[in-house]
Order: sequence, then C-alpha cells, then structure tokens
Amino acid sequence: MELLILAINAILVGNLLLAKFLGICPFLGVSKKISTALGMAMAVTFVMVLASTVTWIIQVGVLNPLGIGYLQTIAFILVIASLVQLTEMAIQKFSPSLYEALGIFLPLITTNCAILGVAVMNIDEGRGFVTMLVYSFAASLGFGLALLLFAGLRERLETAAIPEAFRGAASALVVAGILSLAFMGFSGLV
Amino acid sequence: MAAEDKETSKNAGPGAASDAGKRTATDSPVEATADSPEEATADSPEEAAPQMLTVASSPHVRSGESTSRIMWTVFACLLPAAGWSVYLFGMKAAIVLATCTGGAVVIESLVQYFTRGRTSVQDGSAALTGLLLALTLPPGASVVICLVGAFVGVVVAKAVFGGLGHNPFNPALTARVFLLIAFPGPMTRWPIPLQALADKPQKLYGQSTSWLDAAGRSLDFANAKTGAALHSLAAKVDVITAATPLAVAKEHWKRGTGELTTYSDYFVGSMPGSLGEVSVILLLLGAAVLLIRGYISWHIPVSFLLGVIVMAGLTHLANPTRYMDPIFHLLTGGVIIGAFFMATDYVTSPTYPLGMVIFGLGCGLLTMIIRLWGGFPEGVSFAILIMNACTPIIERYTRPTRYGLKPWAEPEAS
Amino acid sequence: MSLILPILVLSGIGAVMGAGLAVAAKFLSVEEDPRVEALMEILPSANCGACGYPGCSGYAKELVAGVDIGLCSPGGSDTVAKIADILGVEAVALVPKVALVRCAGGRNLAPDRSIYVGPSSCKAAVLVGAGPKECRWGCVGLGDCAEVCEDDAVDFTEDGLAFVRADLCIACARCVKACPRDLIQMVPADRKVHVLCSSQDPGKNTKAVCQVGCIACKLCARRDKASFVVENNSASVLYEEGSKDTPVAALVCTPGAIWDANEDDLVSWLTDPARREALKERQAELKARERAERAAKKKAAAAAKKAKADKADESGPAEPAEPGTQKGGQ
Amino acid sequence: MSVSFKGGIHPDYEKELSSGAAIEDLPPPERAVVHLSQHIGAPAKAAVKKKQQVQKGEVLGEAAGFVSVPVHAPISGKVVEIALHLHPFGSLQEAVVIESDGEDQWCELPPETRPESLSADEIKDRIRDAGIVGLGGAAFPTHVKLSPPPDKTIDTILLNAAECEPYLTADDRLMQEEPERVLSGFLALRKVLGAKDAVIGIEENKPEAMGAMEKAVGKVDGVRVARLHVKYPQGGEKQLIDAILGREVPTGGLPMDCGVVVQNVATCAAVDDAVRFGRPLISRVTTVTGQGVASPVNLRGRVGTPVQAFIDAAGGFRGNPGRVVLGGPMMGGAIHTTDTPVIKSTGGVLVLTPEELPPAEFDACIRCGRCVRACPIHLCPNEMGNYCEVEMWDQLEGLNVGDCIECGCCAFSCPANRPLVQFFRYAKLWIRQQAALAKAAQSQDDN
Repeated sequence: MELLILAINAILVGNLLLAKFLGICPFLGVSKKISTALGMAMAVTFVMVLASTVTWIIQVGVLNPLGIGYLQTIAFILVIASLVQLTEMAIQKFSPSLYEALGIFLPLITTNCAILGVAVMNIDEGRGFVTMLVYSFAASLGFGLALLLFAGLRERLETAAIPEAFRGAASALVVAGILSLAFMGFSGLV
Repeated sequence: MAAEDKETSKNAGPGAASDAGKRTATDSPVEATADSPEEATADSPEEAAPQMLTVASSPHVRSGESTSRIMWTVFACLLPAAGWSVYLFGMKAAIVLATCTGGAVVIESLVQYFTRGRTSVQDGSAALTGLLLALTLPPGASVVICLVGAFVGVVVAKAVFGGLGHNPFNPALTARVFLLIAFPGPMTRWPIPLQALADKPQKLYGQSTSWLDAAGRSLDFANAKTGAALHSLAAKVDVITAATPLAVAKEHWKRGTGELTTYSDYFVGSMPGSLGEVSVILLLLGAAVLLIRGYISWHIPVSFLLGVIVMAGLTHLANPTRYMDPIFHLLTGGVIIGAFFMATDYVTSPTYPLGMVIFGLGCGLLTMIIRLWGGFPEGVSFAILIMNACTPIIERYTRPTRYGLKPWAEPEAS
Repeated sequence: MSLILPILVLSGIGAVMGAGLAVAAKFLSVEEDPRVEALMEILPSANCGACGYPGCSGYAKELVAGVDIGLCSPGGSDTVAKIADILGVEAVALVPKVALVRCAGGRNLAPDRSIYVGPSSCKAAVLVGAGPKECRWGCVGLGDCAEVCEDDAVDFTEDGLAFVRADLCIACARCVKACPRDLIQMVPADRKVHVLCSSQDPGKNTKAVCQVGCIACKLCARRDKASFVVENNSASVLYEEGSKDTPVAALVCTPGAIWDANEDDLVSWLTDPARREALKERQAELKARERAERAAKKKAAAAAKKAKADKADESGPAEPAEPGTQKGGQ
Repeated sequence: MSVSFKGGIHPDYEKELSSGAAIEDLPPPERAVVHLSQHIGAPAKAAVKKKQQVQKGEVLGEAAGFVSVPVHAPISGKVVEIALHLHPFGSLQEAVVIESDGEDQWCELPPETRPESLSADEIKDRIRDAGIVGLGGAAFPTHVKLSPPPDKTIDTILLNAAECEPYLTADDRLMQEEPERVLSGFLALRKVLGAKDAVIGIEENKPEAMGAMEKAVGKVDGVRVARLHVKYPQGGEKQLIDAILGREVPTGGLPMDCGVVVQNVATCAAVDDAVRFGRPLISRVTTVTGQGVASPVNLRGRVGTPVQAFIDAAGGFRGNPGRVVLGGPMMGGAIHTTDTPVIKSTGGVLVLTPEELPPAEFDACIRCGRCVRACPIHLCPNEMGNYCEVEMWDQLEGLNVGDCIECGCCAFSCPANRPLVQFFRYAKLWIRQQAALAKAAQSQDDN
C-alpha cells in the first residue's frame, strides 16, 4: 500500500515535469509527435531506472562506506552519461528512425535534470532499494504520461491558426503551464 | 444587389480578388448576353447584363446552423441559473456576472482588433466564456479578479492558440483554476445566500454558529441567532461567508463535526457556493433544452454523472460515516454545471461517442478522487481540465469504425 | 589518503562504465560515413527540397552514395564547390536559377468566367468546375505559391496575377510544386527572354480567353529554332545549352506572350498597358524595317537579276532568286 | 415501416416545387454540342467528320475500350465542328457540334423486339451499343456493371428509386408516368445478371411513385418494393445496400463484391428503350427547379442542349440567378455559364438565388461532431478537414479520406460552414498524385 501511494505520488502529485518542473528540455523538444514522445518516454524510463539503480548501489555500496558521499554529483553524472551513451547506441542500432526523430535530445538525456534529480532524491529521501526502484519507475512513468499528453495536445495545435507571435515554443509553454495548473488539482492527494 | 454583396464578401486571395478585377471581369464578352454589354445596360435597369454566376464546391445548401447560434443558445440556456444566482446573492452576483461577461467580450474585441484575427466577438464564444467563468466564481469576487479571469480565459487559454476552435483547454475553467491558485483566499470565500440568511439562520450549513455569535458580540449583538439579528448583522459586515457543503463535508470527516443542509436546499440552491453551482434545477432545465435540441449529446454528461455516482457510491458503501452518499456529491459543487455545460464544450472534448464516454467517466472519477482524497474540496474544474489534456489522445484511439469493414459472405458460402 | 580515495573510486567507476561502453560499442556499433556530417554542415539547411530529396540530410546521405552534386540551387556554386571538395570530385558549375510564373494573364487580360466561393487556395479553386478563370491554364491568383515561399519572393499584380521577384528568389522550387497548374518553371537567371504563357489550347481557344496568350503561331520558333519550340499549341523557350536570348523573337510575338527583360522589367510588363503599346510600336517598326530591308533586297536582287539577264539575255525564264516569304535574320 | 442506414442528414427537400409538373418534351435544339466524354472511363472516339450529315441516333463517337460507350447524335443535321467545348465539369473537352436540319429523323434502328426473346448477352450488347450509362449522376457505363467477373455471384439487383437529392423529381415523375417502362428495363437488367431478388427502394416521400411501381410490379416473381426512410444520402449506392440488405460494400470494392448491383430509375427507362426499340440514349428527363426559375418543370431534353434552353423552358430566371447547379444541391456541380451543354448524366438544373446561397466565409472547426454523426461512411470529417486545411498530408493517413463518397453531409451540417467536401477532393487528388509518383519511382527503380 505504501509503495502504491508512493507510485501515485510520483506519477500524479509530484509529477517530475508538471509539479517539479524537471526535464523541461525534452518536454518541449520532442513532444511534437506522439510517436517520438513515446520513444523518448521509453528511453527516459530505461535510463532513469537503470541510472537510479546503479547510482543507489554506488552511493550505498561504495561512497557511503568510504565516507566520500560528497562525490555524489560527479559520480552520478558519470554513470548517467555512460548509460545515455549506451542507450543512444542501442537506439541507433535498433531503431534508426527513432534515433533520427529524437536527434540531439537523445544525448541530451545526459543533462536531463530529471534523471539526476531522481537519483539524488532517492538518496536524499533515504529510500531503500525496492522503494527506490518503485519510485524511479513511477517517476519515469509520470514523466512519460506528461510527455504523451503534451505531445497529443501539440499535435492538435499543429492545425491551429496560432498567431505569429505565439508559434512554436511560446504556445507550447502556455499549454505546459495550463497542464501544470490542472495537475495542481492533485495536490494534497495521499 | 445581393450578388454585389457576394462579390465583396467573397474570400479574398492575397491581393488577388481585388474588386477592380472582379468588376472588369463582369463585363467580359463571355458573360454578356447575346446583345453587346452596352446595349444591355442601355435597356431598363432590370434588363442589365446578368451578374456573373458564383461557383463553389458542392453541397450548395447548408443546414443553417452556425457557430454563433450554438454559442448564444448555450448562453441563453445558462441565463436562468445566472438569474437565480442574482436573486439569491443580490447585487454581488450581478456585478460578477456583468464584469466577467462584459470583460470577456471587451477583451476579445481588443484581441480581434490587434491581431486582425478572424475570431469574431459576434460568435458569442467570448460572452459564453465570460458567463461560464462568472458562474464558477464566488458571488463576492472582486472586479479585479473577474477581469483577470476574463483575461486568462479569453487571451491565455484561447487567443494564444488562434481563437475559438483551437484552444486545447476549456477557457472558462482554465481561468477559474488560475484564479483559484492565484487568489486562494477570495476564491474560497462563499457568501451565504440572502434567502437562507432570512429563513434558516440556525442551520448555517453545518457550521457551529458560535463564530457568528462571536462576530455578533464584537458588533454588539448579544445573540445573533435570530433572523432579524442576522439581518442587521449582515448590514454591518460586508459579507457573511460560510463553507460550501463540500468543504464542510471534508472538514466533517476530519473533525467529526458539522451538519449538512438537506438535499432540497441543494436543488433550489439555498447554500453557499459559486454562482452557477447553486441551482441544480435551473441548470438541468437549461441542459434539457440543449439535449433536446441536439446541441449536446448525452454521452459526456451521463458518463460524467455515472463516474461520480459509482465512485461516491462505492466509497459511501465502504465507509458511510466518512464518505458522503452519491446524491450529495451530485448535487453539490459544480458537478451539474460541469457535466452539462463545461465538459461538453465541443472544442475541448472528444468528438466520437466512445471517446465521449471515456472522457465523461474520466471526469467523474477524477472529480471524486480529488474531492475525496485531494487537497481541494472541489474537483470538477481540475478533472475537466485534466481530461481536456487527454482529449487528443482519447480521440485518436476512439475513431468510429468506417463503413465497409463488415464482412459479407456469399450466401452459397455461408 | 583523503585525496587518493575519491580519485580511486571515481577512476574505478569510470573504468567500469568505460569497459561496459566498450563492450556495448562492439555489439551496437553502427557504421556512419563522417562525410555526411561534413556535408550537413555546408548545406544551407533550408530543407527546401529543391534537390528532390527529403531535406538537406536526405541529400547529404544521397551525395555520399554518389548522386549529382549540382542539385542544391539555394546553395549556389559555392556550396557545390564545397560539396565537391568534401567528396573529392570535380566541381560543376551551377547555373543560378530563378522561378518564373509562365502566365501573363491577369484578370484584366484573361477574365474570370464566374465568381469562386470557397477556400482561398488555387488547389481548391481549380477543383470547382476546373477553376473560375476562363483560361484553364492560367494563373488563378489565390496564392498557393506565395504561401509556400519563405522568402516573400512571390508577389501579385492588381489583377491577381502571381509573379516572382527574381532578386528575392533563392530557387528552392517550392512554388513549382505548389502551383496546381504547373505554371512555375525554374529558368536560368541570366536569360532575358521568356514565354509567359502555358496554354496548350489551340490558338483559337486561347485567343478567346486571353489577350496575351500564346496562340501557337510559331513565329518565334521560325525566327530561332534553337531557342524556341512550339509543342502542344504552346511555345516555350529552350533553356538548354545552344539556345540563346532572341529579342527579335520576343518582338514578333503577335499577342505579346513573350517577355523581353532587356526592354521591360517584369512588373511594368505585367501591369503597365503602355508597355504593350510600346511593344506594338516596336513590332510595327520592325515590320516596317524588315519590309524596307526586304524591298531593298528585292530591289538589289532584281537589279542583280537584271544585270545577270543583261549579261546572259538568252537564259530563259529565271527562277525567283529570293523567296518572298523569307523573313529577315535576327 | 421503413429502412435506413446510420448517419445522414435531413435537408429541406423542396421537391414540391416540381413534383407536380408532368414530364414535358423539350424541343430539340437548333445546335447540339455533344461531348465525346459523357461517362466515367475513356472518352468516345469521334466517328464522324466535319460537314457530314447525320441522322438522329447515329453514332458520333465510338466506344474507346471496355469502360466506354458510344455517343449518338441527339438530332439530325450536319456536323459543323469537332472541337473543344465547355464541358459541364468546367473544362474544355472535345465535342461534336451538330446544326439541326429541322427534320429530327431517326436513323435506321435495330428491329423492335420483346426483351423476353433476347438472350442475356444480346441485351447487354444492345445496352452497350445504345450508349447507356448510369443516369443517377456518376455516369458509369452500365454494361460494365452488368459484367461481373465470373467468380462473383450477383444475387440481388436493386432499383435505386430513392432520389434522395433535394429538389430533384425526375425519377419520381418517371415512375409515376411510365412505371411499366422502368420495370421492364429493370427486369431486363435482372435477366442479364441472373439475379434472384430484385428490390425497388423508394423513399417514403414519394407515395404516388411507390403506388405506381407497386401496381406495375403486381405479382412479378422475386420483385418487391422497399420503403425507405426519407434521409439523405439514402440513394447512395452503399447506403441503399446497407438500408435494404444490411450488407456493407467492402472498402475499396464495388457493390458486386457483396453480391449486389444497383441501377437507377432513369437508367432502367433508357435500358427499356434500348432493348425494346434499339433506341440509343439521346434524351433524358431533367428537373429544372429552384427558387431562381419562374416555373419549375420536368423536361425530357436532348443531350447536347444548352442549359439556357432548359431554363427558358422553365419560364426563365426569376430575379438574378446566384448559382446554377447541374444535378442536385448536395452533389451537383456549379456551372460557370448557361451556355454549357447538358450531358447524359444531367438529371437536374437547379437555379439558386443569391439569397439562398450559403455564406462565403468559413470559420475554424469547433469540433462539434455534427459531421461525424452525419457521415454515412462513418469517417472523421472534422479531423480530416483540419488536416486538409493546413495540408498536413501525413496525418491524413489512417483517416481513410479515400473512402469519402463526397455526399456533402458533413459540409451541410457544419455550423462553421467549412468546405469539407472540397478539402477532401483536394486531399484525394493529392493522394492520387502521390500514388502516381510512387509508382513512377517504383518503375524507375525496377529498370
């Protein structure tokens, strides 16, 4: 039950994108099409879960016992960068079209603060291994959900007669803002 | 001449369909009668050379339905409820209604003026947005709040995306949620209806009346429990507010106190609440008109209410002392206005029947989730906005099955 | 110690990750030609599709595979030179091109036959009873070409005729694809004489619907066979090598369907009736001059003949030395 | 009890304008412009020369291929020209122009026979030689419809007597006045196809026609009259089959793919003429109607007569004409000038006044879903229209624009007055062009 609440919290209430505003870069960058957004969501899920696991192990297994917890950030970045590199290679190999579609945003997962954020939050909140796993997965699901909803809305906006001044990122940010407002309704849940 | 009107109102190409060009074309040799054009015009004016025919793609007839007619009809269907709220809350309500509606119309005109866009004020969508917004506000909302709301609704939620038809979120609800989060205090101060004040001073919506006593004492009213006393009290203070039944319900299970008004009050609206949530009967009346005239379909409202009933019913059965029963949830808050007037907004809800049902159920369930377990007492606005966000995805996967896929086997084979 | 430990730990993590990546790279490596990247750098990134490939990246990929390197007209010769450099092949000269709307019939000259009601788009308009314009080949003037032009090079005359401003055109050829009547052609920017009509109806029909339509009289082709061709009732300039600008051919065009940039700039040619009057005057001049030349020639020939006859008076009835229909040279 | 399909609309039918007017003969024109392209498929090839004398009914153009039919002289006289002329569809097409000699003399026709005495193939030959095409509007050569591939069995033939287009009453009058002729043609067609069942589908708003047909049918075996709900497009082939038989024509297929062939009332009458008397199709009943003509009528006019002659016969224009439409208001095409000659498929001349015309401007889609409910093919016209408007062709994939029958229900019901049918026509054109391009690229790759 606790894990479920944690998951709901991570997906809806504390949504990475809409409540914590982490990872806005891919949110705006690759949300023009639902298919791309889906690919991005999966890539992020993969990296997030794996990175959280590895960083948790490093923190708990190596850094903490050695008393060098202050290396957290640099060590985590190292891990995340390597994992993103791996993901990039895998996607390029198995889905060149998705690789094309994601473009620069794929390597940019490295600097996606959502990933590092989740890894650090896991440590800061002192989560156990299972809790950490559930939280990372749920958080990435929440990320994917927001990305997908946003992509759907933007696809619809493609046909809209948006005034010149608001084309592109401007209207997208307004949509993101309203979406965020809507998700505030979940606050106080659990 | 009508044909002349047609000519000028024609869709003009970029500099192409200049009137000059058109007129020279009119006296082209091809279009002239057998007589030369000069001769024709020399005759009586009725016998003048015929105007050029218009061509357009089929169909050449239309149903006569128009966007503005739809919008103004919905507007009209909301008026009884708006009028009732004025009766209940007095001038305060009238001011809110006027500011929101008027503000929205004025702002839309300004937007139209500055962007030279094709959204037109006459289509009534701005007025409807304003009216809907007003109906979601507490009666005492200040003019500034109303204007900010109108601006958010008309500009941020609509004009930014290209006007009516392109807005992904319900403008009125976007504005309301914005106000709710930006001005949490004023937006949750619910005045008590004047009628209720007069008739039932003792039953102030589950509130222990001790705070009124306190207020009365501070204003030299020893005992404020009688109607007359309350009336004079009301004259002294700006406004007497109370919690809405939903807020009471929320507190109710937290503190185990409080008592609620009866259902009949909800029906006729003698309860604190926003302008539009107070009278269920008049809202249903307007909704019935829309349903009968086919302006809205049953799918969204019914599934919305169903979602609320199911969720409320299940929780009530599980724990009647903590959770209120479904009827309470249906009649309070904005469920009725939300289900019939907000969620059914064409632009932001799915178009296909299956999608509508999913949308409605989603709205109902989310409303109840937020009401029962969330931080806000009322969840209708949030629920609808969240489902608005889901609309494109729902729509994508609920398209109707096209004709021609039903298999047919030859009689011999079957 | 306090310094060494973190270094060790970080190196350790780095080593493990690096090893993992190295292994992964072995299994997941994808060959990629580095030249593609280099080509992407130098292509104009207009993604206009003038080359016929999907965007600049598409062309870059095909270039490596060995397609014609002279397809990027927006980039011009510079880009071609750079491409050749990267690919290590011979650079080709890229003839700069501009788009040209091959119709001169605005509403004043080629009237509409009815009032079109509907979306303001040529594509849509020509679907309604083959278009409101009497001429079924001419410019509808609702601006599909202008819509796709990102450089605002397409403009309209008062009479609803599209034309391309050559100085703004980057030769992306988007408008060529946008025109539902295939009126727009990419022509070499240095050419001056163009046929501004695409009608393929018989001359009689064209004449009935447009005052400046090509009536397929072949006068131009008769003047210069190498540069003009009349096919399907429609004259056009051959822009290939070997052809050249033939101002006199432009001059002889009876309806004035040929535009000579030496004489008139496009806008005044399309909009100013005086320019057409001037053309008529020039035509009359030419006619007079040629008649005079012919007469002089005839005279000279007659004189020569007479002289010849005088020389050999018994030679019988001589053939006419000069075919009377022969027009003057260029 | 009446049957129907899902979707559709209820426009103002306005049939009372002309439904009371008995069919009159329009005098043959002085000058007939007979287009060689009168049907779907390859245009006929001119078989006469300039200055040649022709008799009424003589072949002017030979069929050019299987999906093509000959074109016949509607009047007797002299061929004065074979040249490009304005076609009702708006473009210039090759046409044979005949100047009348005033005789109106038939050429030599095949001997008169009884349909019962002819074999199926003989009937089919007569139909083809008479140049008969579907007169409901599509003008698809009838003999092609009568030649199903051997692997397809046709068990039912439907007579499309719905005439669901508003204003038009030509079929209604024809059934009232000449039910035997219609039935006889229909039965001849049934004989060709060897279909077991024959159903005549008539909309409920034509009780007289229904009565006449019921009386004519009498006790003919296997023929019945089906009452149809009054709804547009009840007379659409697919909708008619759905309503009467509950079958759906497979996507991309023809009615014969579900064992049905549908024929129109006027076609059946023409078939009777061809089979019984060997007369080619040179005239047909055309409704001239609308608020824009003085006295709406039903006229039997010759092919090649200018539209103006029809309008004059209806008392001329009343006021200024706003738009002249050949066919009904839902699917008919507007013409640019009344000099346009009529062709075989011209079943109506509708003159709309400027006041009646729908507004010229359209607004953004408000996603009200009226078009979705109206679409008889159950497509998503709202989404399709939005994507077409901004030309996002890749998004149209999966929306099946190609299935659109252009019935106009969506545009009719649109409160924003969006020209949806026009959008879809353009999208279809684009899809065809893309397919052609892809095919060209394919063949290039193969070489």
